[in-house]
Amino acid sequence: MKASNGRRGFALLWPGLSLVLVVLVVGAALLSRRVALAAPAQPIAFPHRLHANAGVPCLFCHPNAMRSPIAGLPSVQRCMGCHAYVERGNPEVKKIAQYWEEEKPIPWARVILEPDFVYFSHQPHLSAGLNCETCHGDVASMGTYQPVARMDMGWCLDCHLEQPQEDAARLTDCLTCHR
Amino acid sequence: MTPRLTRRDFIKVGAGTAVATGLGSAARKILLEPFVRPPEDVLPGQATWYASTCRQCAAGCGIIVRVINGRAKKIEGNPLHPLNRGKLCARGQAGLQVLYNPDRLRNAVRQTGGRGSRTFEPLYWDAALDLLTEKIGALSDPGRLAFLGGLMPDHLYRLASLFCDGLGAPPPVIFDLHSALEGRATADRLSKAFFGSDELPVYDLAHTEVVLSFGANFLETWMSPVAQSRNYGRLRQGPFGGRGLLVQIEPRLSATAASADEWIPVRPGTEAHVALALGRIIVEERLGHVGSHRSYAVLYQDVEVGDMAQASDVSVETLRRLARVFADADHAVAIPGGYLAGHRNGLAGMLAVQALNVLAAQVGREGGVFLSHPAPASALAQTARVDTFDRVGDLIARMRAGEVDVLMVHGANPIFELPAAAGFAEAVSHVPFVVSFNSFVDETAIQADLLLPDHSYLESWGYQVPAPGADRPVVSAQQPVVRPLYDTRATADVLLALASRLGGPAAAALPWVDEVAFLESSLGELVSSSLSAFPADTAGDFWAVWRRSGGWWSEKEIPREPEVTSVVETPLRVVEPTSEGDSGSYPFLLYPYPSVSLSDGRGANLPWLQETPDPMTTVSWGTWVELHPETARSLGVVDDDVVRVVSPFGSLEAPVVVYPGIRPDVVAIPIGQGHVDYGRFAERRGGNPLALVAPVTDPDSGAWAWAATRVRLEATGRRKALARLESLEGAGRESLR
Amino acid sequence: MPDVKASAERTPRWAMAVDLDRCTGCQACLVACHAENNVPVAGEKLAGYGRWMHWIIIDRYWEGEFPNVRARFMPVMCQQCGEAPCEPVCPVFATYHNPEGLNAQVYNRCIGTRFCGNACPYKVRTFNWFRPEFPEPLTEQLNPDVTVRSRGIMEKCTFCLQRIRAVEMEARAAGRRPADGEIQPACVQTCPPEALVFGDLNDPESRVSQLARSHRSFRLLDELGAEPAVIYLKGGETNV
Amino acid sequence: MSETLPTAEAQYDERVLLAKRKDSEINQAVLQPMMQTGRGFWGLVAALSAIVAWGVFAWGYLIYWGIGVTGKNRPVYWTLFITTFVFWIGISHAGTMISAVLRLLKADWRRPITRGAEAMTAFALMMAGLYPLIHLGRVWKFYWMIPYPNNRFMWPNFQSPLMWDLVAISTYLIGSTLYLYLALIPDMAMARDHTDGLRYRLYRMLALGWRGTEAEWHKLHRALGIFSVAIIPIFLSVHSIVSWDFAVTVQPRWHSTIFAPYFVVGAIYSGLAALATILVIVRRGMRLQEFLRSEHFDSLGKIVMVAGMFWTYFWFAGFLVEWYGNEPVIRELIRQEVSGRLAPLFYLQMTANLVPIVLLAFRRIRTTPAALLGATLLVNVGMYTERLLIVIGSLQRNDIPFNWGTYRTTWVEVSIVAMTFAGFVLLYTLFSRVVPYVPVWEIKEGRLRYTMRRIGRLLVPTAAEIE
Repeated sequence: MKASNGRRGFALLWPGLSLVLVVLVVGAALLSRRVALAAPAQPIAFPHRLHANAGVPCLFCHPNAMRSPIAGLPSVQRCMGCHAYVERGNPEVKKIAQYWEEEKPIPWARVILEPDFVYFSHQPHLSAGLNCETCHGDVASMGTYQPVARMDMGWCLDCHLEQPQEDAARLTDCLTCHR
Repeated sequence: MTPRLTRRDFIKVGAGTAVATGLGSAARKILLEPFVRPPEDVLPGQATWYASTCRQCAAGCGIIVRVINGRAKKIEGNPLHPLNRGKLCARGQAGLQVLYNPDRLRNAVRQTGGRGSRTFEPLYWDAALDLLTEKIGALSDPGRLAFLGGLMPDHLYRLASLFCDGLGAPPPVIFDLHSALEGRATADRLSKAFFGSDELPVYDLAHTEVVLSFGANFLETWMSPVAQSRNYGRLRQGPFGGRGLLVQIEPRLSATAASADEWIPVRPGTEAHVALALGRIIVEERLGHVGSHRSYAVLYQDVEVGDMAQASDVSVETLRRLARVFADADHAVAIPGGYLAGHRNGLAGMLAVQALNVLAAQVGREGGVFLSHPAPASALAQTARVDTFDRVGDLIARMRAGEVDVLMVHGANPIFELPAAAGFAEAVSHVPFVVSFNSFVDETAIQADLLLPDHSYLESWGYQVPAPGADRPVVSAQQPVVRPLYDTRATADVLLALASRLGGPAAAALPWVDEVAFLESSLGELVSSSLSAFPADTAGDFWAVWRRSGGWWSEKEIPREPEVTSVVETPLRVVEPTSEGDSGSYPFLLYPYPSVSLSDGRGANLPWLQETPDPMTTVSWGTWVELHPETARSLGVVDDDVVRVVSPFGSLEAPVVVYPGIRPDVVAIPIGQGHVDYGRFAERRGGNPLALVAPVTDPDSGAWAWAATRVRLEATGRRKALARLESLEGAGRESLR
Repeated sequence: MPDVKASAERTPRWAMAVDLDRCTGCQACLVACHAENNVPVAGEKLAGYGRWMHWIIIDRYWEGEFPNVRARFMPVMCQQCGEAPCEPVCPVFATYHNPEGLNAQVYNRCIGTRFCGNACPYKVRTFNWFRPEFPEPLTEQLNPDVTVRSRGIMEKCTFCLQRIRAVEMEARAAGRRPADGEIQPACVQTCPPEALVFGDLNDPESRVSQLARSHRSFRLLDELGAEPAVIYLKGGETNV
Repeated sequence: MSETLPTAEAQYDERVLLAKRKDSEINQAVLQPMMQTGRGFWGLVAALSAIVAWGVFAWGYLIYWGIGVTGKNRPVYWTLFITTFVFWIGISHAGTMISAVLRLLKADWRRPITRGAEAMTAFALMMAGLYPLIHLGRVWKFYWMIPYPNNRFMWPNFQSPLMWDLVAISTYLIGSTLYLYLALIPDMAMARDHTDGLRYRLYRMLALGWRGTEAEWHKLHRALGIFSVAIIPIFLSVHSIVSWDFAVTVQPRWHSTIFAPYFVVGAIYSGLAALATILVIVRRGMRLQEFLRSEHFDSLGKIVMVAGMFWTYFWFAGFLVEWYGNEPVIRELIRQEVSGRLAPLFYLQMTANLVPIVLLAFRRIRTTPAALLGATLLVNVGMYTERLLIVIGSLQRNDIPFNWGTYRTTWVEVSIVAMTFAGFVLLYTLFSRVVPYVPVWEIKEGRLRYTMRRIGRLLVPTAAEIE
């Protein structure tokens, strides 16, 4: 009698604990993914789609990708270069014009954000023959940019490990990205 | 005003990097603010290098500054610059902390509530200028205006003198401790007397075999340490054959002496006696291969080797050996150092040392003595010259006598740098209106009524004619590498604005609209110079090249040979050193020396330099007293025991460093600490040995004899651990294995 | 891009030569290092308790007694050992041997066991005892190419890795290999008497290789067999 | 407690006495002190908890500000934490050693003391296990040492002795805890059957429904047998590995081949001493005179003495080689110990380690609880000092005199060390009130070996072979 009670009390314990554990782990995993792939709100609802379809190349607005670690954002001047004449009625474009008149920079919200101990440079990746879509996804079909991959270390390594032997050694060295 | 404003147009790459987590972008919002109009010389994330000139000391080395996103990140030597060839010293490297110093004065203020009250009221520059104009305009006699300059850039000195001229005020008085410690004023006199030149001699260390350095710490702070260190490297292991010999003659083993092959601990103030003895021996024994002994015999007629050895505490054998070495070398040079100028027989002593070079026919000879080049353009000829202590004394007297109504101070800090006994602080109280242009609220600025901070040297324009110069004519360029962080204003512009407001002769003397216009006109002559390493036809080209390459200099080296004046026909005098305080009650001679990192104390507000260990004692962040092991034992003190050093003029307490490299009758204390006002890193730290020094001068040169004060020691029984790099247990023993 | 592969063929072995005969102990290297590598300032209290953060220090050794006393200087930075004692003891590979023979220290991997600090015979590793402080606006000076280390992390001289990488990237983009002397760590760049030389030991023609072959060359604590990549050149004597 | 215990012949009577007891009496004798908790007990618990709480605060303070709040510096990167870590690992050794080895040897006198010993092992290990965490400062980074699959292809470095530590210690902790628990099951059942209310529920849970069938007994003995064998190599490895944390570096004095056995022996020495100390105190505190008898202290004392002799031998062997090796740094270290700043510690170490060996040679001292207590306490003072000298003393010196260092401890370090000592005692005290301190079933089992037979006119106890 007692003994059986004992067995039941015991029988309920471990399954319960393990269940809680599983829930926690899975929940954390899902949550972190959501957080990583969420994009912040932008001051201007910039439609990449329209610009790409209009035949504007990426490097026209993000010109530094070839020569600097930072691809860079278009200066207000660059925006106005076209929008002084094009689509002036558009409410979003009006916002740009306003920044331009106020001589204020557009406070874009950063979407892709690496921790400050990661040293990434666009230049070598582009000269290695990658194109923007490889990492940033099909931007040409997006409005404001939505990240397509959580750009963590594993994601980088997936690609670096596939390189030819002599390069892979160099590219998988910690000091390639961490200093 | 605040850095935010200037930073606004720059992409904030670094923003929020303090919080680095693996989390995604939505976790926190970071703004990327693109340019409104992109400037052509800034590529976000890429470095731009700007060439300029270092102002951490008077040497005038060329620098290049790495600028990323509008922020200066690193200073390096300018590889093109003939003076330092891409090399830079610790103080030069630390320049960035002058620019980004948290204690900088950020805008024009007036000190309400009395001097030293530290209650500052911000002023608009116009208001400040009006106030100053009014004060100067109200002068009954322009002679009642005084301008005191410290380490001034040449262009500013010229402007200031023109300004004073135009007003009819006496020319600016220039004094800074660093120059006093390297004996610049005396060296000027010497050069004048000896070579009839206004330019300082250059000692060709790179190509010589034997160097006799008489109290010249040329690897630390003396004259142009970077250029000299570079040449020292070649003296040691250069492409020029054998390894040179360096003999250091001074009472304390300085870092320079540590690098020497031989250190001669001579009795303080008798370095020259050694020089005289050497000369006498060379002449007597007809040493060397120079047939000119007879003609120079007259120089040494009053010299008796035995007495010299006696006085200088150097054995006759050593003297004979040195004489032979010096005379036999094809290329040898004797350097009259700054420490000599610190004694009351300074000029005579340096004369005696320089005479050795003449005697050994090393003047104008490879590996010997050359002269710096004068400014290559007449407009630049008027370069900043430090004045002797006498002239500072006159100024103090005038102030005390109430003959000065407006005192303008730029870059000078006499209240810290001069001994209290000199009475500058007291004299200032007799001056109705004091203006300071210093970037920091130092001991002198705190006594000012109006503080009009100049830009830091990385934010300002200018030119500099290095003295001592390089192997060719050089004018070094100074340009802003970042836009000014704060609402400071170039003192040159302030003077120009004042002049135009005052009108009359002053305005006539300073016709330029602003500093840059003034520079362009001053540099005009150089535009079509044929010598130039970077030829330019138009003024525009020249200006571009000037800024790109960091200055103007001749393409090939042009050694300038000095010719010796008639001084060298009159017998050299033997002047015994005298010192303040009787040797009975003050048994030791005080040896204050410039710290390698803080130099004369102007570096004390830079954390990097404070943290930099002294090469010899490895101490940082403090003041210490160096005692010979014997002295320490007799006083019953060991390392880190606090002793009181007392002179007739003041006293100072500091921990002991038992120092094997110092004469038993000498006590050495580094200069640089002991600031009362100079920012959080400098204030209330260590002590200032100059408080002990007597305000006496060398009668011949009128220079301040800062090394001629006697002190006594008292143990306090207290201990204070110094921040040492070395372990006292290890006690600097050679690697055990 | 022409033969990028070529530059990958021979991996370099970065090394530094320190000519003790030229060194004047002027400390320029030390300050340059602070400026280049975001090395924090410890302050008097910590510095006095052996907690200073310098990546390069200049040991000073006394020889002899007054008046025939002499002092000698010896700059000591991370020796980038080939058989580094610090590497095998790190439980998380925060310090490890990189293909170019560099003794890597990965700050974001370090968990702060300080085992490497004990294992290092040269004691050149420093530890961030507290969160480093850079009073505003001194932060503006921080070098964006170098991680600002947080507390609880070991750090040490990296031979100015960021500069090596920058030049390598440039060279690779141009399809060449870095020229000898093109890469200059901050200390080497500034050293007034040119006592420091940096280069590739695997290139027999590089200056550092030539100096390594000099009769004056020796390695610090060589008998421990750590194969340091820092080559010291003995100070000479000029006798008369 | 100044009483001296009866002499050899009396011991025999004691056993007989115990042999005569009925089951119920034994149960009561064990359960009695367990059930009643007086004011003194709660006072002790309160005091200990206070110290632990303070220590936890200190740890929090350290986590908040960083390792800088300890006295560590360059080159003394390891200090009190590692020292105490080694100390606790050492303590943890004796428990399992004595119970496992003696169980294998079927040494009969082990029975009453096994549980106390095993408990000591478990708790000491828990205390030791805290230090690697505390020592990191940023404790949340600890999990990076655990080999878990991840998309970064990052694995810990199994070359590092710290990883060996991680593996060995966790294995040892799990092993010894299971070992303790296995032997506990029947007594839990016993307690279950004699209690009610909350305690009943607890024991019911812990007893895992033990009913005492033949099959269960059989399994239990099998399991215990296996564990006794398996645990021994583990406990040998653990302290060897701890010693290699030091020995694999090129740090002078650490870099030694004799370190592993030296540490193991030292561990056994300090561990057994600690066990004796604890037994003396518990015996008094829980009035278990009947079970913890002079024979136990006598034989324990002997083992401690022997271990001490071994320790001395290894210490001397190491010291002699160092001395003749005459390495400059080692020479400096020896100078420091013999006449320098380390001298007080050094002489304390020597006296505190050597004197007990002499004392324990006397049976009278071995069997006088007070004296035994003193002697064994002395041993642990000595062993702690020894570790201080090894860890901190050595680190102050290295091959480059310019880099020599000093060390001043801080309140944070001391508090945290105190926390683990208090924590250990606290756990042990509570433990003694929750589970039967004396393994009742083993006693009964042992008692079966003494049955009274009537030979002629007198009763003669005879020993029967069981198991």
